[in-house]
Amino acid sequence: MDMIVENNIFRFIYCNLVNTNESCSDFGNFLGILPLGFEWLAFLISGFLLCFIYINGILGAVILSIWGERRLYGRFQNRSGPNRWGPMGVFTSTADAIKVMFKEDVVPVDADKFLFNLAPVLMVFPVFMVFSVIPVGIGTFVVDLNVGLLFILAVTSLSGLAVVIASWASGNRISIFSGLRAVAVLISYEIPMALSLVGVLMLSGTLSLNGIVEAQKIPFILLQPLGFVVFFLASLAEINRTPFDLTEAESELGAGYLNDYSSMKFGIFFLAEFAATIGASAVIATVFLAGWKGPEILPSHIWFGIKLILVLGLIVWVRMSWPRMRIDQILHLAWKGLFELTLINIIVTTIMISIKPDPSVNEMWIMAIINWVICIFSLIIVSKFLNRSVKDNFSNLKNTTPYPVGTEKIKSSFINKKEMVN
Amino acid sequence: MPSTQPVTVNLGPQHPSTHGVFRMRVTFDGEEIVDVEPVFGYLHRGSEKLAEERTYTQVLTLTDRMDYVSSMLNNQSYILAVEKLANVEPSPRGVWLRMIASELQRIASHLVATGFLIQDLGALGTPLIYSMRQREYILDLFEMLCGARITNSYLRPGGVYMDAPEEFWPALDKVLLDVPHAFDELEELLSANEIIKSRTIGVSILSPESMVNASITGPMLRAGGVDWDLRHRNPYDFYDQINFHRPLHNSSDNFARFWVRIQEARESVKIIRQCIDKIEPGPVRPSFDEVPRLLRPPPGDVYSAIEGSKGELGFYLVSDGGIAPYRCHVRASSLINLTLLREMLIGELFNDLFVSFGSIDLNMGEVDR
Amino acid sequence: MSGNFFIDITFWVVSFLIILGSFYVVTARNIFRGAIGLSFVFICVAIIFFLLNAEFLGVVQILVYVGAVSVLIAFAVMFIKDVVDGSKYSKYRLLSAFLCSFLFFVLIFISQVTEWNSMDSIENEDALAGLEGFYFEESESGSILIKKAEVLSDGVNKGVFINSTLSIGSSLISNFLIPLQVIGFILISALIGSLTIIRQRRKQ
Amino acid sequence: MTDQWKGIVLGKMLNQILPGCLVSTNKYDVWIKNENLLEVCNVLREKEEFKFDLLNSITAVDYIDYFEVIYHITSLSKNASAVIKTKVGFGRKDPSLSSVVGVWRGADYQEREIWDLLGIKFLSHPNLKRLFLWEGYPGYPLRKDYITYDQSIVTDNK
Repeated sequence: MDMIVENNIFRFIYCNLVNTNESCSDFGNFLGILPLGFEWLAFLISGFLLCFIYINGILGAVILSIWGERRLYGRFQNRSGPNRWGPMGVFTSTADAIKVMFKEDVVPVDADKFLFNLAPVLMVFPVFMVFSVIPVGIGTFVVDLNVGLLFILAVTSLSGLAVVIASWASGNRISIFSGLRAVAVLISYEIPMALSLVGVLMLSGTLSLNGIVEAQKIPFILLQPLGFVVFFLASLAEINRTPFDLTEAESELGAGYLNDYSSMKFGIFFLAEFAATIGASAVIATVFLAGWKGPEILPSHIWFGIKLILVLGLIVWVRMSWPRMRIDQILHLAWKGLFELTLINIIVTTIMISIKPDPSVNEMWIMAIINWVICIFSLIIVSKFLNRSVKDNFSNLKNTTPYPVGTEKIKSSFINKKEMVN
Repeated sequence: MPSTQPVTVNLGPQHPSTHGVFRMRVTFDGEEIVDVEPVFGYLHRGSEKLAEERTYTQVLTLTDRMDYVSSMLNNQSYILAVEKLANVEPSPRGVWLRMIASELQRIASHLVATGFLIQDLGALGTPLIYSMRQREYILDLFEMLCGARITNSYLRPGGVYMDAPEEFWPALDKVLLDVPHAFDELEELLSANEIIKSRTIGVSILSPESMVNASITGPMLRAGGVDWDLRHRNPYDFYDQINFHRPLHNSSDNFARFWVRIQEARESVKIIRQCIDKIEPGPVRPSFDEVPRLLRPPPGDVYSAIEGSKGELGFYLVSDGGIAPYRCHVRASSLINLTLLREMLIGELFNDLFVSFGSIDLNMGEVDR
Repeated sequence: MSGNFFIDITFWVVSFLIILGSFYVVTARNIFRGAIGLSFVFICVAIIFFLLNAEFLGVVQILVYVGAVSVLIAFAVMFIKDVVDGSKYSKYRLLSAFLCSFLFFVLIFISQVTEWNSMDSIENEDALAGLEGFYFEESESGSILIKKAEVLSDGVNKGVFINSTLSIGSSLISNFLIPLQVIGFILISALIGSLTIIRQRRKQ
Repeated sequence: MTDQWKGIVLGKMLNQILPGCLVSTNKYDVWIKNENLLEVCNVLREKEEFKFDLLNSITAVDYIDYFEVIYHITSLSKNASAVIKTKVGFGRKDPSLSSVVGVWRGADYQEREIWDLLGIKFLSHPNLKRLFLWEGYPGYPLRKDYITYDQSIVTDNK
């Protein structure tokens, strides 16, 4: 197994810029813009160009995903969704973005101005960092960190800090509620999120996302169903989507930490939220759905795109159909449900790996079936355990004596006959 | 041990889920509610004062705007009071028609209540839009009846404004076929969804005794197991000729309140079917010779109440023999059902605040009038 | 050579930022801003780790210190009454100044006295224990490369880093197994202790 | 069908239990002395033969000479209703009445509403603030001598 995958885009730009370089010998340098001795400049320029391409790609994807999500909402709700601006309303979110930019930027009097302005930047910055390690096709990534998966976990935890800063800097009590909730949820869900990936790490033996994709002879969703379920739910919590959207909680907190933000600062938060959704689905697609791997009838990028859209669609579906959970239920789910599930997953995966350290594809299918059976059983047991308190409560209440209505009669001589007044 | 300090937050009047312009001053200890103080009056239009300067028929339009999601029921309550005050004998066809209209309105109102429950729980509008779609069909029927969808003013002393058109009856049949399916859908959403169940069951429990003592009526009371429905206990119009169940639930929590509403709407469908069977051709209102356009009821006072969609909806009218009521008081069930709001909410979490609040199913137009 | 140059510049800039940030943390009146400054310092330290080719440590620094510790500090600060003004005077000013300067000198002393595992001391057997199958090589830029024997044997992947994660992991479960277990026990007991405190408060 | 108590019968029974509380009776209504109101309400709620546990509504009417407060009450177990009335504020001087919140919790907002719009003070009400209008609103709109904004403009122009 190769420990490194070549970064094709970077090499393409770099080798076009430099005149001669040993590392480009197999590539062929057909432009050679920069003279000899300027490899470092080529290095810088190609790095910046790569980031530029990536960031713009993400922005475009966000615009598209907002449109797609709204179209999907429309479908789910028996209406047409945005359909006015552009073919099928494609440019609606572009128009929205422009509108948001021209809105008045209001900073509340009580706000801590510096932190108030810092928070949106802090929110959007880690989201873009996540994309840097995700391979969206063969050799298409910004950097192949050998701690890529941990890097994603680390960077996403930064967004919690941004929410706390935003909620505090607004100087608004309702916002602070949202900040408190965000801390509780993020700290709780980081643990099952990290632990759910342990099984994947054991199977792939690397933290690099390229390595993980390479290691998936069959997609890890088959081998790690429990890991997938837990990671999916935990990433829903991390990106503040229903049923875990406590931080925004439109019907309770208004919009939580977004309450006082307006204009492009709100826009940046909005962007960060949707980019985080795409990021989460990209990570799920990479880690559990074999990323860019697929039959060779389609290019790898398209395979990745299909998987990404599938996961995004699933997230939208969940968002459209489920109500929000209560804060105690969310924390119970994290500590009493998902945490146990990850432990089960780790134990099962450890046993399997110690029995078969290097399984063939056929053996993997057998492992997959066993894993699915264990997954379904443990899910049922944990959900029963989580439900118990609610059902007991319900059955106790059934046995109350009814309030007496119409049981006695008064003497008929006391009664007025039914007649009109006067 | 460090002590905690409660924090007071002002929720409303501009808040997405206060069902209008309602304001609460809520004190939290962490996420737990320790005190609630409602503040009213943001939609106060002085309907009762305005009624004193309008004729008896004109007051009808004011009642439309009180509880704007069940204006037919408001009309019915007011018209019954006027009929009782002015000794008007209603014509049977008009009475059947207004019973059909008011039961349709009850279904529409319960649809709104159930849809908004799931909205308050945090679902992103899908269940709300499903229930609102069904409500639109009912509003279409109202449009056929009187030309208006929300503020109907359909009823008149002694009957209704005009007879239903030919195409109303097949359309009504179609709606009556659809509505049970819509409620099946909603009930499945409500009782098959683990999140909704776990969030509504056992939340905001009120004892039947305290509810009766606090004059709470309607679906809220019946969710506590008190079999008190004015249509059954004190039949007005022709409800004594109709068989229907009063769905009851014992647990008196948020789930029970909405379960009762859904079952009640199913019963309303049955009532409408019976009304269709029993309705006969004839005049829909007495002629203007019998009941003049400008009513001058004899001096006296009257209180008449109906079972509205939110509870007992009563009108107290005082006449001094003139063309306008001397005093018109509305017994607003939405306002009085709020009496125990504080008891309902204390000890619950912030997440359940608006769910419990929505389970009262109040309408600010009626609360503030 | 060029890579080294950039790394040097980044190192100095980030070190300067760390010192500035630390001063801000200490001097800031507004406690919340101080807490945010602290997380900034943590991020800069993580960058230093990255520069030293210790990606794992850098990532863990962000994950634990920025993602959890500083968020929790900010969380706690939100409950304090006078966040904006801070407490004007502390009784223990002198004591804390003394302690801090004492700690500062201790750190300098330790850094001078310690025999760092530099290029020269890498032959030290202790440092290599638990890293069988790996060996160290001096890279062009002067940093240590921990290399896996098999990978190096095929010529294509020359000059590639093998991550420090592997070496940390293997030394944690071989050489430092007992300290790891002890830390685990301490953390669990701390967790249980905090839970019992909460339980007692609930009962009251 | 909810039975309507005869005013005369109810008045007689009340007068037996609390002598002197009665002012007059009617076919439907019973007029109570306003100082005896709280005792009468307690009797109506607690006594076995009445058991009026539901307070439908409280209303007040401004009859220029005096204010009349009307209590519509229902007994759920007997399915019977009655009307209790009382006259306060003769000569429009500081009308006040004892609050029945202690008897029927449902009187809470309705008494506040009457205080807000008609200015009848309910003594020993736990939280007698204006309900719809703000504190310090001039006058009580539902009184007959209240001059509305429109009327005030007309009179000013004269």
